[in-house]
Amino acid sequence: MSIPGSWYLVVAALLFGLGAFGVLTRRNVIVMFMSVELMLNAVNLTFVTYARMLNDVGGQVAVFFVLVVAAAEVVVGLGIIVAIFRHRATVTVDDISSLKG
Amino acid sequence: MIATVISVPQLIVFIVSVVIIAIGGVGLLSARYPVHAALFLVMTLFGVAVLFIEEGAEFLAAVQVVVYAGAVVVLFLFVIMLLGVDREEITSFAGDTVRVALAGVGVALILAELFIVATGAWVTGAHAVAGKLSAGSNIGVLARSVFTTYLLPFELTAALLVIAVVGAVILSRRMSGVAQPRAHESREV
Amino acid sequence: MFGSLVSQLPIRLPSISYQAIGPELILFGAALVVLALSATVGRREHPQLYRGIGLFAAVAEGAWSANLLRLIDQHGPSLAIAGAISNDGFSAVVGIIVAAALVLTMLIGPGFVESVAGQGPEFVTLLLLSATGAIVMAQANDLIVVFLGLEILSIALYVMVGFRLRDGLSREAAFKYFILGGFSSAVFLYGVALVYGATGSTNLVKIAAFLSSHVLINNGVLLFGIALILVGFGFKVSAVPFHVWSPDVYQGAPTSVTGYMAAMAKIAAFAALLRVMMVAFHLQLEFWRPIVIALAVLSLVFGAVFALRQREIKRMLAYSSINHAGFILLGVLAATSGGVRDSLFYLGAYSVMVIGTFGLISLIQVDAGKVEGSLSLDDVRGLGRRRPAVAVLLAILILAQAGAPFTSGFIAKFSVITAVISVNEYWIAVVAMVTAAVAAAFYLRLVLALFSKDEAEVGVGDALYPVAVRGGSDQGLRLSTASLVPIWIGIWASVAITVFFGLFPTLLLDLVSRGKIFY
Amino acid sequence: MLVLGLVIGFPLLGFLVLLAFGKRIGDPGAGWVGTIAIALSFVAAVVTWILLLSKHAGQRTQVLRLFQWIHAGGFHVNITFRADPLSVVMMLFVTGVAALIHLYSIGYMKRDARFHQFFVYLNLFVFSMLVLVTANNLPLTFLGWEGVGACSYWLISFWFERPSAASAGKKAFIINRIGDMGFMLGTFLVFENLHSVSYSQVLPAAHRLPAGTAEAIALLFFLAAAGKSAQLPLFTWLLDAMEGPTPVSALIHAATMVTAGVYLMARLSPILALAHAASTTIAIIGVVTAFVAAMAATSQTDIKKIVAFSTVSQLGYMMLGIGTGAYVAAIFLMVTHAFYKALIFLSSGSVIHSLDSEQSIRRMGALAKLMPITAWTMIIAWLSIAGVPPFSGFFSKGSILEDAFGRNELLWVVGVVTALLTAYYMGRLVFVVFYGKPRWQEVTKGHEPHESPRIMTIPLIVLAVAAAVAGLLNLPYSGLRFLHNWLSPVFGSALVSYHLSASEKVLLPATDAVVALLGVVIAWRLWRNHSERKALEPTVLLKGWYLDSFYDRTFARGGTALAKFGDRVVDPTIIDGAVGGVAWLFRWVGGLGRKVQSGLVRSYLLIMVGGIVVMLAYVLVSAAR
Repeated sequence: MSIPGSWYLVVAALLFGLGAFGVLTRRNVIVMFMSVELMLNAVNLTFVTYARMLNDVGGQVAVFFVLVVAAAEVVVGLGIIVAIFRHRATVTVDDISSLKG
Repeated sequence: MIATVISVPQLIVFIVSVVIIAIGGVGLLSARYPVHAALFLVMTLFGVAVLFIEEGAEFLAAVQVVVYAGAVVVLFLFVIMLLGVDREEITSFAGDTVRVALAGVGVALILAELFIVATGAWVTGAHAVAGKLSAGSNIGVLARSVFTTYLLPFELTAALLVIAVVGAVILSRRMSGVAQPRAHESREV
Repeated sequence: MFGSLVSQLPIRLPSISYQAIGPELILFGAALVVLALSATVGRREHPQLYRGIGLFAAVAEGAWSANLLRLIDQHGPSLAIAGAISNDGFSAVVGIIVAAALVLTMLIGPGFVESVAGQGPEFVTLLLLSATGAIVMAQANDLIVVFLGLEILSIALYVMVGFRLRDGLSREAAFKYFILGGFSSAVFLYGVALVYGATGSTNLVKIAAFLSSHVLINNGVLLFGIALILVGFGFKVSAVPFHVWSPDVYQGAPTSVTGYMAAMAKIAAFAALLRVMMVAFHLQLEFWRPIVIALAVLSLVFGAVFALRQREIKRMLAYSSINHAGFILLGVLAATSGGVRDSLFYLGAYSVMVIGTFGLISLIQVDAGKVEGSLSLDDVRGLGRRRPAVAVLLAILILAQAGAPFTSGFIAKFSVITAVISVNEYWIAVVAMVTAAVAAAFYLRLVLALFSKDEAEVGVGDALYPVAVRGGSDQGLRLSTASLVPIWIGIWASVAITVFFGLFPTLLLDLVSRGKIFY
Repeated sequence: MLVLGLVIGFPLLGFLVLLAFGKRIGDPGAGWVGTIAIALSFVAAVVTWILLLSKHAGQRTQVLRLFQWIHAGGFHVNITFRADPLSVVMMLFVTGVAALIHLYSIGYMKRDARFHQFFVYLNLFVFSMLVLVTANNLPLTFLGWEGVGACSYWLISFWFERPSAASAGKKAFIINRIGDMGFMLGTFLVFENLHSVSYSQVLPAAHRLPAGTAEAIALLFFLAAAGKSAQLPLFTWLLDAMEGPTPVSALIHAATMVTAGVYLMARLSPILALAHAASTTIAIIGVVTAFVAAMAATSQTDIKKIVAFSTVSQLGYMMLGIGTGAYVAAIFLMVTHAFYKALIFLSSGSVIHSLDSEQSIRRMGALAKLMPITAWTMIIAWLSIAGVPPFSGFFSKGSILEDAFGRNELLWVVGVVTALLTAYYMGRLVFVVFYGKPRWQEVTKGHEPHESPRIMTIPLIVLAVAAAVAGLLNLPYSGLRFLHNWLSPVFGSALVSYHLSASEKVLLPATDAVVALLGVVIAWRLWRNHSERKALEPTVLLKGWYLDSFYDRTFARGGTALAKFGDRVVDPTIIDGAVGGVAWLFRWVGGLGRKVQSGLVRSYLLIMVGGIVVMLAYVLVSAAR
């Protein structure tokens, strides 16, 4: 007997929460961005778990697409971060707050 | 009692990988240096990959390691090194009461999720639609599905990657514009 | 063993309806052509060529969608490409609206953006690619396809928002949009995963079939998933409380991109939202309607009230767009075919006027030699004397946004309110009307400023952003005549369409009422 | 019915011509263009009337359909105009009075920097007003309703250099917004229940409305009407509206726009007839408004404020008529009121004009000899509004009071007391302004006030004649009730007729006449030689029962209480009015919005997460079965 799916789901949920917490609390934009990746991984784990529970390949295919999207996002996101750093020499998120009010 | 139901090796693998994920996740949250955070991220990704294998998604586990740990995290590290930002960050837990309240909110969120998940058997009755997972080798089934049911999304990823390339070109090309402030006249990349 | 046998069988590709994905192919193809040409012809030598190709593609896409609509009216709607997309009146109509928004932006946008960011094929390419994403979202019959369309659109928009890369405000806007967008994408995706777990599919029609034939004993996961999907859409359409990004991003983005973003992100996200909610979760209406009501009411109220205090015009319009989002949500919460129609009408009317509005604001900024990020009310004071044409056109578009009679804005507001009344939610109608009245106050304030007597108090905008401007070097932009002609054509077209459909809304109403969702 | 198109078309044409070429046409020319456009419109209205007159009484409803405007599912709205006895009456007096006031304005606005612009607005106003009264469906009426509101807003703040003019415009705008909500909701309710918004379909089908719905619709439309027609408690804007040029006050805030509410209620009489509770409410609000405003008018010192309160009071009478089912009487009063009130305003304008914009009656006096035409026309207007027989007011007010008596004696008593007050305060105005000792030397700095130019006095004379003889329209003798016979097919069974005994039929008009004369005599006794009597001008009335400052306090102070976070220095603009208070509250929340938008990404994330958490809590509640 293998491990029940709900255990994986709980792990995934916790991981998602950890990721969200990281985005909310970290000040370094790169680490914030990593935390978003953590959230995406939690989603992937959820997809794979459901795929197994449903005996359906759809969930795994979804993960495949999520990976592609994440890769594209990382490229553009890091590009933006590099651009900001080049001009402001900061990657601390609280410093990036000229637009307000 | 659990041990009687679930095979012990699987349980051990599960527990170990969850521990790895947990250390990685918490480490990512509390690392003082971005480089450490990146390494913790790799650790988490590995843990998740192991779980993938345990759930029969061998191909995805491989992709996870190769693409994520291999490419994405390397990109992160590259940027960290490029920018030279690997300095200590004041983590936000100290002296920031708002963020502590925020932490409470985050925890509430997670607990809410857990509550739902714990309420049990919600997948009852759902049938496999895209194709049986158990119908063959993991890669074969996946490929079959990608090229039939998910053909259009697969093709769409092409557009996504084109945008990523164009975006990267734009975002990096402008760098030269800064070195020479009058971008209109600077000839080429 | 049997399994390995099965996997040996040749893969049979599903039949691909090129007709149905024609709009995407045209736009994506044009983007590739532009890129390829730029590699051979030279990047900056022929800006008009790229714009011409883009414009041609946009028009062709609209024509294709119109033809598609005609065919669908004759032969009926269908699902295409293994059920991944829906070839129905709804997607064709949204295709036409997208084309309209794209054509106007092709006319107005490149001139401005390239005057700051240097000429090249990139802006046109990104416009075409992002519109591809919008079309995908409109057609998507699968949550995964919705997600991919969303990301195609969003990633292109992140880059476009940061297009004035030498300006700190633009970079900051891009970053904020990106990080908050990434977060909301993850949340959206989690919702998709939960819905998949609860129903066994990501295909909208299959989800609907499953939910109509099964009663879930424990529907927590499903509802959880729906809620998180709503969060994702709420972010994209900037509904309160997921609107926080929009004032900053609207202000920081290049002004003509702001107009495009306001239009296209709303068109695409509302199209997908309508389809997902109407097709997949129509049985769960009782569950999600209160959420949408809450989003709508909050957006209506806060969009209107927060704008009152703004002196920064682009931020004010950001709040106004939040208020507009609330109005469009009224059509969504009605969840009737009438509601769909009214939302589509609103989207069409709103897109045209918002692109024109921001085009005019771009012009004013260029005139004033302002940084694109900031334009305060004081800067436009007395504009009616200096540039009467600009001021009058802007006043028309602003009044249209306020819902003045004989503009399409009036019919739009009127029809969504009718939709919400038809489901007996009178109090929401009252709230909507009250906020429209409140909103009228700040629109009026802008119009009065345009025609007031006293001249501008100098330099308020500059004084506000000393740090941000440091990175940039906007020493007064100049537009060539070659760029100005299409810009004026675009602006006039936007005003003309707004007034025309205000006088003869029946034509547009007929069109959008053909936009029926197939399920 | 193409001629109906001309009635509406001429003002539109005038508006467009003036908009395009107004500046080039210049000072007197632009005024003449505007005047001629309206005059032609009046001629077309007369032709329309004659055409209808030639038809049989049952077929006097003609519809002009231009094109389909909105078509959405079952909801369609056409651009259709309607000529029926009611709208023809409205058309005739709107265009007639408007033409005279245009003529007058040529003289009054002479040498104003934006002379042509004034006529642009004025023509647009007349066009909107005609759309309002001739529209054949609720949305189109609403368009006209909004159009007159917008023109009124622009014209009130026409002299926007004065800050008070600008804020008065704003107040009018916002209070009318409250009313508009009633209009839209009422329209939606009508559509929901009767599946149409066209008068041709709604009015004959009104009896199908459930009683409760009819009450709701009637009250919602009355909310709209109360905003537009300045009934309690929404009348404060009309007093501030006097900041506009006097011709505007005469045309918009006396003769036409403010009566739009009365017209709307009359138009919807079949619905109103079903709503008994709503009708009673309307009657009570009407009579109370009439009384309260008349009391306030007795103490004002600004000549235009007196007339403005008088207008509110008269509008109250009209609403009383509407509430008691005396629609014809209400319309009759509306028409006669348009004549004499426009006259009063224009005469006041003539006085103000010759005294270099002085508006306080304390600095007038003994003008009768210097401005005989103005004085005499004002006196005719006074006798008309007072209800002295045989002037028009005697008949029109009399028929309102008669039906009020039939409905409830108490309504009648209040109405009669108000009539006494009316005769008195107008008498006060006449005596203080035109008789007694001259007190204007300070204002005019030596030179003597003189009669206004002919272009201004001709409209006065025409209106004076009309005010004097308009009673002929509807004499209370069976064969001579022209207006009644003309209008009764429109109202049909909605029109209530009370049976009065023979003695009552004699006593009631006699009481009216006696009361009117009594008021005249009292005014003569008290004010012939006085310009100031503190005892008779209590501050509470001078301040309009403190209603405005009551709004100030409740709204503004209420807002302040909300913001009692140590902020003791109250922004002086807060005490600027009820509107100021609400606006301040909005500003405060708006400021909150600016605080929320701190620019910090993590705060934004926090807000979003907060939203998600609330949503998930809702999920937990819904999911737990």
